[in-house]
Amino acid sequence: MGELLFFVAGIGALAGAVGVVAVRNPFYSVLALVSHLLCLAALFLLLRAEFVAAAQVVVYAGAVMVLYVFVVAYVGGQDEPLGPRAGSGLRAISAIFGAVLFIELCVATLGSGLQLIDSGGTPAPGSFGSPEEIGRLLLTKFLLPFEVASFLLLIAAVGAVVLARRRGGLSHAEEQARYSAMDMLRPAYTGTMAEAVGGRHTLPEASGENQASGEDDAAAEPVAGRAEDDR
Amino acid sequence: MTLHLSIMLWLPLAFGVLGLIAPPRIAGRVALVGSALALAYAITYVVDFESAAPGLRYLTDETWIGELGIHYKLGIDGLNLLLVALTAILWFACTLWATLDRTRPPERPRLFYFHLALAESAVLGALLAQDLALFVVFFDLMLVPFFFLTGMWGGARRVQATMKLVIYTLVGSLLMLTAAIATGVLAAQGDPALSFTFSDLAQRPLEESSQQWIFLFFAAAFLVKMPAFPLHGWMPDGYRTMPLPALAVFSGVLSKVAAYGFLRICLPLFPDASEQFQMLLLMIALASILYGSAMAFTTTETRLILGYSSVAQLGFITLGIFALNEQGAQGALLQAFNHGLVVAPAFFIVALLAARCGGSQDIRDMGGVGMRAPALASLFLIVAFATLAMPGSANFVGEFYILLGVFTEKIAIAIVASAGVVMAAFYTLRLFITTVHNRTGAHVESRELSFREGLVLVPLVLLIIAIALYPQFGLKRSEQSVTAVTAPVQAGIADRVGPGWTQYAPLDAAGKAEVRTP
Amino acid sequence: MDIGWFLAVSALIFAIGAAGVLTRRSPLVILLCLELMLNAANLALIAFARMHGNHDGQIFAIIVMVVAACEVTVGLGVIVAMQRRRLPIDVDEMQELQG
Amino acid sequence: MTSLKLFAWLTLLFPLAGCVTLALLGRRLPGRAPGYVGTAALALSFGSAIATLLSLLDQDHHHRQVVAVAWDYAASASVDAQLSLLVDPLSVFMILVVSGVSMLIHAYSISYMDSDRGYARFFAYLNFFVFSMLLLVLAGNFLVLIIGWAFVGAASYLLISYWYRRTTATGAGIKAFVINVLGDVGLVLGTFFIFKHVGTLDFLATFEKAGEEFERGNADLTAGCILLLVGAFAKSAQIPLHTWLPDAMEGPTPVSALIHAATMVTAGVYLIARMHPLFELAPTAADVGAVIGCLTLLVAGTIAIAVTDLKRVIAYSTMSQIGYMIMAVSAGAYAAGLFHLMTHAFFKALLFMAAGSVIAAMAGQQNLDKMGGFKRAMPFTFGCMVIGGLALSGVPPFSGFFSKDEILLLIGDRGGWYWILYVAGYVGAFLTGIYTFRMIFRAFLGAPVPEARELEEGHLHHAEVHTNPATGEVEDTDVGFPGADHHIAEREPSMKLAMGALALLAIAGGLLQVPKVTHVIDHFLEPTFEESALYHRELSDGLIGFGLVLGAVAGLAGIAVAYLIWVKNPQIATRGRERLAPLHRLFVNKWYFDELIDMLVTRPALWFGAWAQQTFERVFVNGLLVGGTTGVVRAGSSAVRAAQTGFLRYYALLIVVGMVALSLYFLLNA
Amino acid sequence: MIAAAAKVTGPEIDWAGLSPLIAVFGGALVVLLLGLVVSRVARETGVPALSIAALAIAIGLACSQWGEREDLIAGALRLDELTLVLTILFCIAGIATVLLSWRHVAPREAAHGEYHALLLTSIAGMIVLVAAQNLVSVFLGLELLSIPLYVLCATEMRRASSLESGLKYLVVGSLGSATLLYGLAFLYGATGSTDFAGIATALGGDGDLVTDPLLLTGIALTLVGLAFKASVAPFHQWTPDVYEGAPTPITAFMAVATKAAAFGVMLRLLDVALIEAAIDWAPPLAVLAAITIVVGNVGALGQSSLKRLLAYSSVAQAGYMLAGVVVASRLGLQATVFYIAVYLVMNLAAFAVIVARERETPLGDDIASLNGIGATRPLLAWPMTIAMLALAGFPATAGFIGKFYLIEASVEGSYTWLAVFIVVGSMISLAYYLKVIAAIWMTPSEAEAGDAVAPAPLPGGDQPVLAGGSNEATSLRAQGEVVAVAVVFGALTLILGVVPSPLFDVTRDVGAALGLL
Repeated sequence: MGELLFFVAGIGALAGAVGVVAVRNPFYSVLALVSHLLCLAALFLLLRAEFVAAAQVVVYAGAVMVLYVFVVAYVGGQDEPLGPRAGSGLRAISAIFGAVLFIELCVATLGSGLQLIDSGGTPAPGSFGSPEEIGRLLLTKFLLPFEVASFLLLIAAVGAVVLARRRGGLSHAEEQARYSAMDMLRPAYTGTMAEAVGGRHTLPEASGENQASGEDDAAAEPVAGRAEDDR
Repeated sequence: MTLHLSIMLWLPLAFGVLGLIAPPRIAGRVALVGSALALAYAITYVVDFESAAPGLRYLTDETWIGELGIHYKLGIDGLNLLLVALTAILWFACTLWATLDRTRPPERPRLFYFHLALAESAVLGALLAQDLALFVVFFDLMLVPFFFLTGMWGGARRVQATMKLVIYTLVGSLLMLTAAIATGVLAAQGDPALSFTFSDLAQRPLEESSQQWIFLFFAAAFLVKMPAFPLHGWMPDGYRTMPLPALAVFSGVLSKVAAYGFLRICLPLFPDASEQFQMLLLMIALASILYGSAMAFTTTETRLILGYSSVAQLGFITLGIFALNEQGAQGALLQAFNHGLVVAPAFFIVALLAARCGGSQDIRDMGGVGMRAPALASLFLIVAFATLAMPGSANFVGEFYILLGVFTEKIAIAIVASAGVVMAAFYTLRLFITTVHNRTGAHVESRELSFREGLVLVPLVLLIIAIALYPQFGLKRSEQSVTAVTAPVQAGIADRVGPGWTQYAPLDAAGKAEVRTP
Repeated sequence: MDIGWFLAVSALIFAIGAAGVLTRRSPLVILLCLELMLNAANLALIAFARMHGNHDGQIFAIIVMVVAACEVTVGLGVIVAMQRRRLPIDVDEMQELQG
Repeated sequence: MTSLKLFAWLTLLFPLAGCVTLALLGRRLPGRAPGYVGTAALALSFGSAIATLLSLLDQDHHHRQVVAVAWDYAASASVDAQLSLLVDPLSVFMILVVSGVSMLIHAYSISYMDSDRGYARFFAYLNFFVFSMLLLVLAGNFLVLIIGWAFVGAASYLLISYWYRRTTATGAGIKAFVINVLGDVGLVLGTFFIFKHVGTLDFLATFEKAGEEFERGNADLTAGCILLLVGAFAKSAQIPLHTWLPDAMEGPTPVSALIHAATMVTAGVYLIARMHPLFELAPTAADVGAVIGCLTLLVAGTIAIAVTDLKRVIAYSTMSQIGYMIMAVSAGAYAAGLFHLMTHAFFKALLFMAAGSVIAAMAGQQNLDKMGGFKRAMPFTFGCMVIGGLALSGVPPFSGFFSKDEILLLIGDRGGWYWILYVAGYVGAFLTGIYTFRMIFRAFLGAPVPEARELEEGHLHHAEVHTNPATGEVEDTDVGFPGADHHIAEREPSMKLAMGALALLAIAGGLLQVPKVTHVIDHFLEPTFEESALYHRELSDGLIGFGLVLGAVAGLAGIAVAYLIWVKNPQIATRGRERLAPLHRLFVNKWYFDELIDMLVTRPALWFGAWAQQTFERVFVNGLLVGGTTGVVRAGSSAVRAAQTGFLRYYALLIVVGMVALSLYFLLNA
Repeated sequence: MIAAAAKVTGPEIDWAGLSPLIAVFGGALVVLLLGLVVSRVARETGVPALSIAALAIAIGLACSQWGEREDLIAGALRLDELTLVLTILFCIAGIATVLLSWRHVAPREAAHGEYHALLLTSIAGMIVLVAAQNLVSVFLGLELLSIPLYVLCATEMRRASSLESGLKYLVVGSLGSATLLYGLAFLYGATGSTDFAGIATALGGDGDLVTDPLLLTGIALTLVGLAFKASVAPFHQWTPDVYEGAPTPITAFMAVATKAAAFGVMLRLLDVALIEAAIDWAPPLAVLAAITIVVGNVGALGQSSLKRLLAYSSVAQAGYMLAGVVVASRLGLQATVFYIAVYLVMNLAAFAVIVARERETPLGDDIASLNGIGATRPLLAWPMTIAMLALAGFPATAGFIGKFYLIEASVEGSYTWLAVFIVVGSMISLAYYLKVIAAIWMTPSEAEAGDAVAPAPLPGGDQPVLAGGSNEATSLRAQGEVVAVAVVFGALTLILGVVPSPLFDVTRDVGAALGLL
């Protein structure tokens, strides 16, 4: 049973991986990755990591991939042009080195003197890998990584905002402006998350501030103008 | 005044910094005061030096960086006494020259004099240092001001020239850095107390294998600095473009520091290696002599004639050092002093000649300058005779000792080397005649040297004459230290081949003969 | 089922991911390939955890998931920004910085 | 004792003082004052030389070698170099000759050089020269000897290129100096060879230890002595280092008289005499000296017959006479050699002075072909010239006769292969007669040249435009002979006085040592040579008689031949020239010695220099050493930057490659 | 379940020991919030001021902790001198960066709050990284340090190159960290433990583990990951591109802080956890060091962009520092730490000058922007000169002492050939460092390029030192903080070169802390 499942899942995972690399349309690559992740989750289960497997399915295959899909959609999932500009031989070379790497890693693992590798692993108690165990560890031994990881998520979000936010001169004309009362309280270009999601619109004094802050006002002018006739 | 060495060492730099904040007009004078004080100190040391007593005087020894075992240890003995004096004298002369030069005073005078002063402090440091690491520090530091002096105030193509100069010489110095550190570390293998002071290192001899590469690294550094054939590639460009005062001290003193390094470091610390590579070094020296001379009598640029002649002269000095006996070392030391004392005025004179020949450095454009300038001509004549080491000049005594030292070790080399003396006579007189004598050149207008110029030149020439009358002055001060320095090598040789001919000591030196051969 | 098999699979995935990074031109896909490599590591970690019978590996895997998510977020952010600037979404087009 | 040292020092210092004074304020002195100062310095020097002599004679016979030490000059590292003088009969003899003759020449120059620019400079140089020469002969150890030796060379350089705007003069000067330096080097190396064994530089100590350190014919000693000979040859213009002497005639005539006749060139003779204890231990070296001397006297004689430059004729005769002396002292005839040195100083100085007078009359023209018939115009000069000529060609009872013949007698007495030298000596005497009187006849007899006539009318010829006699290039008046106007013996008392005195000496000087009659010099020099085996020799009367007759005959025969050729029927000369064309060419070109040296030494050196300059420096030093290293670095730099393509995937690839390589290494280590 | 959960008791936490880290984290949050407020002054002045304050507090707390040696939070972190000294260095670098970006365009683009929050987080990440003694913490710290930097590199979005550098850094960086992760996984697999102590004991146990391929491959991959962060050749290639593309203050920060962090973790991981396996990793690391030295120095030749030049030079310097790691001795550790500090000082001075000139001239970071500032802007010229001389290892500068120390360590560790490589590298490096100095002092600036053709040296030396015309004076006022940074760190370079003893005392404590002989 276990073997069967292993081979099914393993082959699925590998197929998914290959799919990610091989398919030309990024959209399909994403889907391939999703399948790959699911198979991986199955493998995790075989290794008695229920909680991780669950997290894998929920967080990874779920949330993250959705994000992917959105971005692909936004960028436009056009096919990747054939043939690399950076030297044609690259593909072959990389394949070769990938293979070599694989061999090396296998040698490392299989050539290892550790008997455990050739065993099914140490007999573990029934509670092995249960959320309870994991949770206890996360609150005791791995408390710090736990906290830091949370902070990492926060800062990643901030970073994403910083990067993806619209800016005067960067934003596209077709964006439609929406207002809220709060906007009047805040000057433009405060670089807040509200701005980031593009909800807020630039206000007249913004243009002046633009010059002050030395950004290219050529881009900022029309924005300011539009704001006026909106009044 | 107290005879604290640090005072003399840092005085010039202090005044140089003072000059940085002083109004530009008087910056030169400030620096001049600094070098004058240093000179005063140097003279005091020379006068106060009793030659009979061995060992270091006016010792300063503090720990600078304990972790690295680097001591701030300064001291004077027979080896560096005269060179310190030379440094002080020449720097004073050059600073004076620069301040008196009304025709084309240096741009940005404050920086100029600051670098000049910094250079003096660095050189003095290298000479006074009694700690290997400290020596290396100052030895490398010397280069920085000259990088700026050449690059900022030099003539045409100054930037490339200064780059070449600095990189070329630093290549050697960096190798030396490694070698120095290795010396300290390897010597301290036995006991944990890492130390770089010469005295400690002398107590901890290295085994021969490590001596060899370390010696070679040091030799590389010194030979490049000198410069010796075939490592003189930086010399022509550098000499062509360097501003005159810098050039005078550079060729007058810095090359001597290299020679001094051989005596101070290589012979006592690496006796086995010194003996092993004696032949190599002698050959290099010989090549430098012949090659330098040959170049000197074919090139037509006055500065380069002097430059190549100093290559040859330093060849002689190296020759003397690697005779590895007392006569050779004595001669080398004396010669180092003399050559410095001679080459600086020579460069001044060459500059004066250029000024009288429409700025040309080429002897083909010169001639007949002596016509209306008898005083200049006679000063030049004296300097020229001293340069070609005419008997009666102290330079000759130096060469006599050098050749004698080599002669007792390697007859053939001494005989070949003496060809250099003849060549020297030829190219020096050629320089003299083609510039001062013969038909008057096209753009030459013969002017007597001005009072200002005389103020710098005459004392130097008088000094040359004085030392010529009584070279013993130098020899007797250096004798003790030289004996000490050559002792280890001599001992090594004596163990191998048995006592040399120096056994045939004259009646009066019988005592010394015993000392030399244990 | 021996741990070695799992490790072999993970190694293969890792290699595939690495090869993918080298071959694909779209940064999106390259990010996916990086995900692959991280997941390979995860598989290895969990395998080892099973092997040694302690949970460190599993915790590690969870942390790695978080990290992977963060990298993806930022990476996608950059891509979006480039898209905004009308820059080509193609690593081979990014050659302003070189030499 | 002390007075002796004092006088010795004074003899040395007066000229130096004169030199310094003239150098510092000579140009401020009016008119001929510098000349008088210089002469006075020499007079004082000569006076104290005599005083030295007297106080030396006070010493008893065996304490006549006194060392006067001033201070430690360079004494360290078991080298004992003091500033010491050795006062002994030999040195006293030399200082007498040197200072005496020099004094007269100074007196001559007072008026001769008058109206030359740099009058003061001239006398300063002269004084310096005399000082150097005195230092040389008084030196008490090798180092001081070398110093004096080199100073003499320097002084001669200064005087030869005295008219420094003549390229020919400066060229001659540098040539003389370089050859002299070569001699110095020889001297230095020779000194090393000797010092290596005896371990001292002091003369007396050396001679004393030489006995025990060296067995007869020791290789090192021989080498040392031969190197000393190199020094001697360079100074004394012996083959093959003689080429500088004729060129040295570029200098003013008094210079020729002083340096190149009376004093400097005799230094070599003095050196050998001084080193006789060493040479007697190294017979090979001594023989080399003798042979070279012999060759020189013959070669020089032959050349002297051919050259047409008045001063050069005398110069070559000097060479040949020095040849005699060198031969003498090398063969152990010390007293005779020094005796000839003295007499030669007298008559050769005289000859040069006379020549100078003639040249003055010719307004700087030195070519014999352009001269003739000055007999009536300048009787005094003619007289002096003849006296000098007779003495030179060894006609009894003039001084040269006795000195030369004593040399040949002693050499003949050595027997063995020395007979060759003996014969050669007489051949030389014959040649001497020929070239001397060829010169005299051509200058003074025959049809008077325009200058001579002008002079008979009482007007001294003056050339409007001055040309360099050697190259003929035109010169400005403020340099070069003979200044604004010029001076001949007939008109200048001081010149007359000097020449007169020398004439007397040339006549009577020989009487100091007449075989079997007087032995003044022998006895005087005895303390110096007392331990020499060769010194005390009794000559057989037969040999003496034969020799004297032969010598007289040889000289007279030479004169007769000269008369026959150049006075009776001059066309013989021309015909002879045609018939012996190759020989004549050989002589005129001075046996091609200049060309030889040029080919063997100068050219290779210059070629090497040029090669180093153009090729080696560029290709190796800059190309290989600098260019090579920088080239490698540059290549590396471009490689690294080429790898920096900017392609992200290349970077990734490199990382993977590195990863693979590194883990491979580790796996192999496992 | 509830009962079980109730049984869980968290580890006791030494807040004092954590305080520096907390200060930085807290600072980040506060700054982030402050960035949202209305008033522009608060955002453009308050935010930087606040971040500086946070960092200053962190430094203070770190100093107060000096001498403490203990494990924090169940052994996740290690508090000792190494942690503290590096923390202080990071904070110094951070303060300098904040000052350099005070009026820079990057924070305006990214909004001050976020910008500084990211910066502070990155610093926190570094602290975690160097303090970590658990593989999980290591990896997490690394990511916490990197991810904000990816963003910061890309913040100057008006320049395409900024985004490009961001993406390049992200992709290559992720590749590196993936490799590292895999390596860590293998380490864990081989030793069965994620904390250093466990690993060390496992290695110390039976002998054959040290030569086990699993472990060795793990070490190899880990080394690759770390070498990548420290930009060791051949994993250095991202460095020049990213440095050039990123906003200059960020470049400065990356150049000094990231490298310091990378070497910090390297020291801890290799010299504590894997010290038993030193025979395995030392030789290849030495080779890498040699390659790095050569590649870095050679690559820097002929670069015209100062940032690029310094990027390559930083690669070379990484090679030097690696030599200290290789010898795996106490002396080597001390030398490395010493050099890290010195390197930070030197580079900050140089980068400050670059920032200043970028604002004053249209030439950007081209080397020509420095032409002739010796005459016109002494206050910028001297620090740059000193920094260059120090980087080249001239005596009387801190660089010389540092190099001396490293060479001494490698000779003592019988890696003399590596020492020779170091000096050979320095020889090559002269060529480009001196080129910069030549530009400063010996090349006329565009203004006086006219009379540059004359052989005469540069005119205009006779002005008072502080001079330069009025325009300089204004720009001097306009960016006082930048000039201040330059001057301060330039001076520090000199001072440390003459009286390095205080720094030596610090390094001695560090050496004692890691307690290898």
